[in-house]
Amino acid sequence: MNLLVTLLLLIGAVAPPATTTAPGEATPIVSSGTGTDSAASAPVTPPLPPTKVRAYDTPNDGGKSINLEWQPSPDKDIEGYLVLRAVLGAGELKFDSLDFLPGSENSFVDERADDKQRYVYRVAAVRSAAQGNADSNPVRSAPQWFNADLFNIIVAMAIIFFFILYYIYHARKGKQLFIRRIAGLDAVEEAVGRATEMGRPILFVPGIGDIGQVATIASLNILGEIAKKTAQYGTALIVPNRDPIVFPIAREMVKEAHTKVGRPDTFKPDNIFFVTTEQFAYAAAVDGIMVRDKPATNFLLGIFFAESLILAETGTMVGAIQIAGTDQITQLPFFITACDYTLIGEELYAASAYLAREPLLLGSLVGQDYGKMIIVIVAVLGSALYLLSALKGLNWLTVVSRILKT
Amino acid sequence: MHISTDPWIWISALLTFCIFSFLVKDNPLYKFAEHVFVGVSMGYTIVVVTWSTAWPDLFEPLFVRNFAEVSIGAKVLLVIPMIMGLFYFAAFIPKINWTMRIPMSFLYGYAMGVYIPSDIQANLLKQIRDTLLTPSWLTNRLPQDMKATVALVAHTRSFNTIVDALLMFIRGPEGSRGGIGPLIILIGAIATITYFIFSREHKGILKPVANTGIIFLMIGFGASFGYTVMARLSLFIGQVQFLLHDWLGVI
Amino acid sequence: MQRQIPLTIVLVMGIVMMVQFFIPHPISRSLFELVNKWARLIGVFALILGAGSLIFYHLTKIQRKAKGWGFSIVALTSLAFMTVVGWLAGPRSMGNPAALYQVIYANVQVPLGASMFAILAFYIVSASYRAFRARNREATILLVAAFLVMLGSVPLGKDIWDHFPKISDMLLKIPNMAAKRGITFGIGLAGTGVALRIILGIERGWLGGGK
Amino acid sequence: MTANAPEKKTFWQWLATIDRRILYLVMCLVVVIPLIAMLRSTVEVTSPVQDVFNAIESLAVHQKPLLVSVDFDPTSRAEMYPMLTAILRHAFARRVKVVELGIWQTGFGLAQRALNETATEYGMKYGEDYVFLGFKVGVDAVILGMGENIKKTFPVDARKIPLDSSPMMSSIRKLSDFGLIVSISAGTPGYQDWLLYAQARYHVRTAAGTTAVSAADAYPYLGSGQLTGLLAGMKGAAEYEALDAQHGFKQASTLASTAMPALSYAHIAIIILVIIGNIGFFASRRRK
Repeated sequence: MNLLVTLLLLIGAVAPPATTTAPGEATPIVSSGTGTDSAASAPVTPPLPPTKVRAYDTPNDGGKSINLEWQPSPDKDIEGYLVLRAVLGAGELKFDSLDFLPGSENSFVDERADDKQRYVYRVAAVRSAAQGNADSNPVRSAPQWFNADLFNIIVAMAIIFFFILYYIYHARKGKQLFIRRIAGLDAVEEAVGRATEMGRPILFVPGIGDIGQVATIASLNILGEIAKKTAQYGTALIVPNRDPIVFPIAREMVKEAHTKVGRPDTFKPDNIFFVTTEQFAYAAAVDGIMVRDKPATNFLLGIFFAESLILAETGTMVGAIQIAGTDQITQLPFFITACDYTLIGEELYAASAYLAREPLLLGSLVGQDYGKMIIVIVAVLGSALYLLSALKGLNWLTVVSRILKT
Repeated sequence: MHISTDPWIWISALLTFCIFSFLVKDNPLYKFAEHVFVGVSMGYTIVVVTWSTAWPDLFEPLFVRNFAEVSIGAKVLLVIPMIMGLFYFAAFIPKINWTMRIPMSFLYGYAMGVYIPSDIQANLLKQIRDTLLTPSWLTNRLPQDMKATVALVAHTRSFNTIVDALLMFIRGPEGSRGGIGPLIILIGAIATITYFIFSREHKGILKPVANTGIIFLMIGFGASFGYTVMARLSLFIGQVQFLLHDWLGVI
Repeated sequence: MQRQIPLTIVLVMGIVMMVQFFIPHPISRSLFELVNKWARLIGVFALILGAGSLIFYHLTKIQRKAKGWGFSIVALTSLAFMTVVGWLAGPRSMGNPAALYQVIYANVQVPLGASMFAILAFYIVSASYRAFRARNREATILLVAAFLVMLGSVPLGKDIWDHFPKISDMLLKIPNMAAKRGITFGIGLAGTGVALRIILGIERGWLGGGK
Repeated sequence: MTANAPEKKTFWQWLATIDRRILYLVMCLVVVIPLIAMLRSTVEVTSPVQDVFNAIESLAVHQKPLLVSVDFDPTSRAEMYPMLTAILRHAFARRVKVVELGIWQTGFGLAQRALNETATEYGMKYGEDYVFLGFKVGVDAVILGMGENIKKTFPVDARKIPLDSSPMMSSIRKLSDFGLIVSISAGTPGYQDWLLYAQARYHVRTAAGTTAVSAADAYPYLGSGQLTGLLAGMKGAAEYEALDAQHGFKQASTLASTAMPALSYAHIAIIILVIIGNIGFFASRRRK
């Protein structure tokens, strides 16, 4: 918005700047209508105006915006187009300059329209300080209630929701669902058992993400499952937090896990604590916990950035079993190299369902697998059709690409 | 050699050493730096949140400004999140501690609702579209690069030219994503997603496809690891330059 | 009650925010901004809770004279000093680099962060040394790809064989991209799955017991 | 950290399980020695770097001032700081007037340090030859404001001196008075904002310096001509330093040029260590 205010000021105060005017060259003065060069006495013929100047409300937006299109002026040697706007109302039209565009342009978006006003736009072809004008139809901007450009997202949402809900429904009816083994998740039991045998705590790091990120949510869900096991075995579970909103949820998760397995008395709220919001200060503190409390098992699950390797290497140094997982593709290589087990992207998201073995959750995993099949089909079939659009007569198939455009 | 006389530089330099000492083993210097770091960073966050959010957006309009400046409606709209925020402290009152789930559920619902459509937009539709083979690739890029490959093969003199021909075949000229590259990406992406199928045993046709996916994953992770090494080493070089240049002035 | 109210709030908020995405009308926009602001303001209270937890954690250590309690004093002193100095600086101090708490930030917090970050240069060495062993096919592929890209990214690699940068570029642009796409597809689908399960109240570990 | 093995390790086993502290020591030496010894590798100057250099040369010819925006913080100092000093040195050596500012608050200290360091070397006078505006929040508002009137956006500079009293600022009123903007940018906000608001709106030539990792994103702007030139990562900075040195500017800095060998050796060291580890691994396995 600031941009256009300044732009208006600029144009109101000085002549419209030619976009590529080199310093020292004269800029055309438009509004006066007379030539700047007094030596040139010959009258200047104005260039032919652009044609078919069409103004219309910008579709699929929140209002306050009008699109303008025109056919170029037949004169090829024009310096550019001046776009002006006048409010339709009582009295004479008073045009104000909006912008000066190079001659190659043939459209303009006015984002400073008032939804309450009707406007007429004028596009003037400019050459040697003379201009050929063409006016648009009257127009008014308006907000829309539905963004039709996003229709494809609704369709995609509907398909995915259908598969997930369908298999959840199936699961509810008691249909047996198969889920293959995921090594990193089978190791959770073993890792908890190891800590119990060694009499050492388990460290659970929920990452540095906030709850707007699904990996963090997934991590918290896994925390709930792990806390059930530690509550049963009476193993200490330490959860340092970086996000203040995640912190109370993590504490509730562990508390509820203790209640669920009937050991509410063993819940130690002090073991789930908040450290600091700063990424590396958090990493420094967690490193400290690792070397001083010597956990037998580290879970590094959630969103991690550069601190991924700081934590994973320190964990390796103290000889902990490490199960890591993140959806941050750039950090996965570090977990893979430094940890015993790594949950890659989707495996992390599926983990709580896998560990809880709750039919409804498993049902949604099955539904997602059908979603994957759809993706493969769309990618292969879409490619094939899109390639066919290279053939004569089939170029309407480019619609494939437009359907997926967001 | 000009050793710095700026006390702040000295503080920065000494703290840097404290942190690096952790590489040898945990020690009091590191513990000191770690605890300073935690305290200072949390204090800074508190101050920043105070002056950027809590004060200008909540406490000032709610308690300092009068009704002429902030309408009663606007104040009510501020009281609601305040009450929700205060529910967090119900955790300390056993009888009503369940109310702390109210702000949690608000934030959960908000976050997940916002997430779904943008996730589908950015992680599914856009990615699928970018993976599609395009007609311009088929009609221009591919024939051009194949011709170039054939030319390179025809003039093979050494191992280097064989590699050149191979590279031309796989990705076209340097810096581009031509050749059969887009096809490899399509196949690789499909193989990788097959690896993530959970509801079927990886047997039969799924097995070779999922294994191909693992190979792509490993190449990707290896390449990505190798690519990051330089950035991480630069960070250390930066710290050493700070010590040698700004602090000790030897370089 | 204890479960119904939170579940209803999640459901309603989830659906409202999903629908909001598709409505360009200014009313929808201002709703989004309002909810967003509420979320930020609720976050303020969560931060107070967090700060309380941090203070309590260290106070307990000091009180119990637990191992390393002296450092807890360091942490609490730094926290208190920084907060007081920052509060005294007043609301207009945010953009002023000369304010004392900004100077401390720039000369204490930032170098500490940079040093922690720089430690990665060492960890990346020990991680590569330990993990890059050609134990099996997968590990060997990982190792070779990493070597090729490392050699391709420094001038010395180019001096050894001028094809290293080209191969590195190809690996990053083609197979790496393919793997990223595959992972992203999975994340996209499963992320929506998790979000939907939360909104519908199927995944409700955070609610746990109670009626 | 494994407990001491009861039997003595063979040499091959030792190769496969070198203590991490030895690895760290090797790494440290490989990086620090080349830096102290100021080893330098020769670099070929690539054309985007040469373009930045030429643009500043032409500022000297046309007597136009240079605007430098410091858009990074100490985290990316290794890559970005040498670019900043190399460009400032070039400008001062050619007596180009420099205005510096930053849009990352955390970059303030480095921006100030670089300016003080280079200006003293060339005997530049504050207020006459260079000015440091400092830092201001709100990127687009700052840039657009400067496009209209710099003194309105920055009534006083970082030293709290009113701009009206700076002799050099009498002829610099708005962005379009600059001949070139250089944004040394490690992320967002950064050069993209300068392109969007300054280059596109006020038609001031804009060049950028970026980290090696994000250079790939910047190349398209170079191709489209929006960016006048580009320094990519430490290598870009080293190239610029080489240009400074070639033109005989005294005090040409060597931060990046000396870092390049350190970077190369460190990479090679990692590769050698991994190979040693594998030799030990396979040799000790065969013996079993």
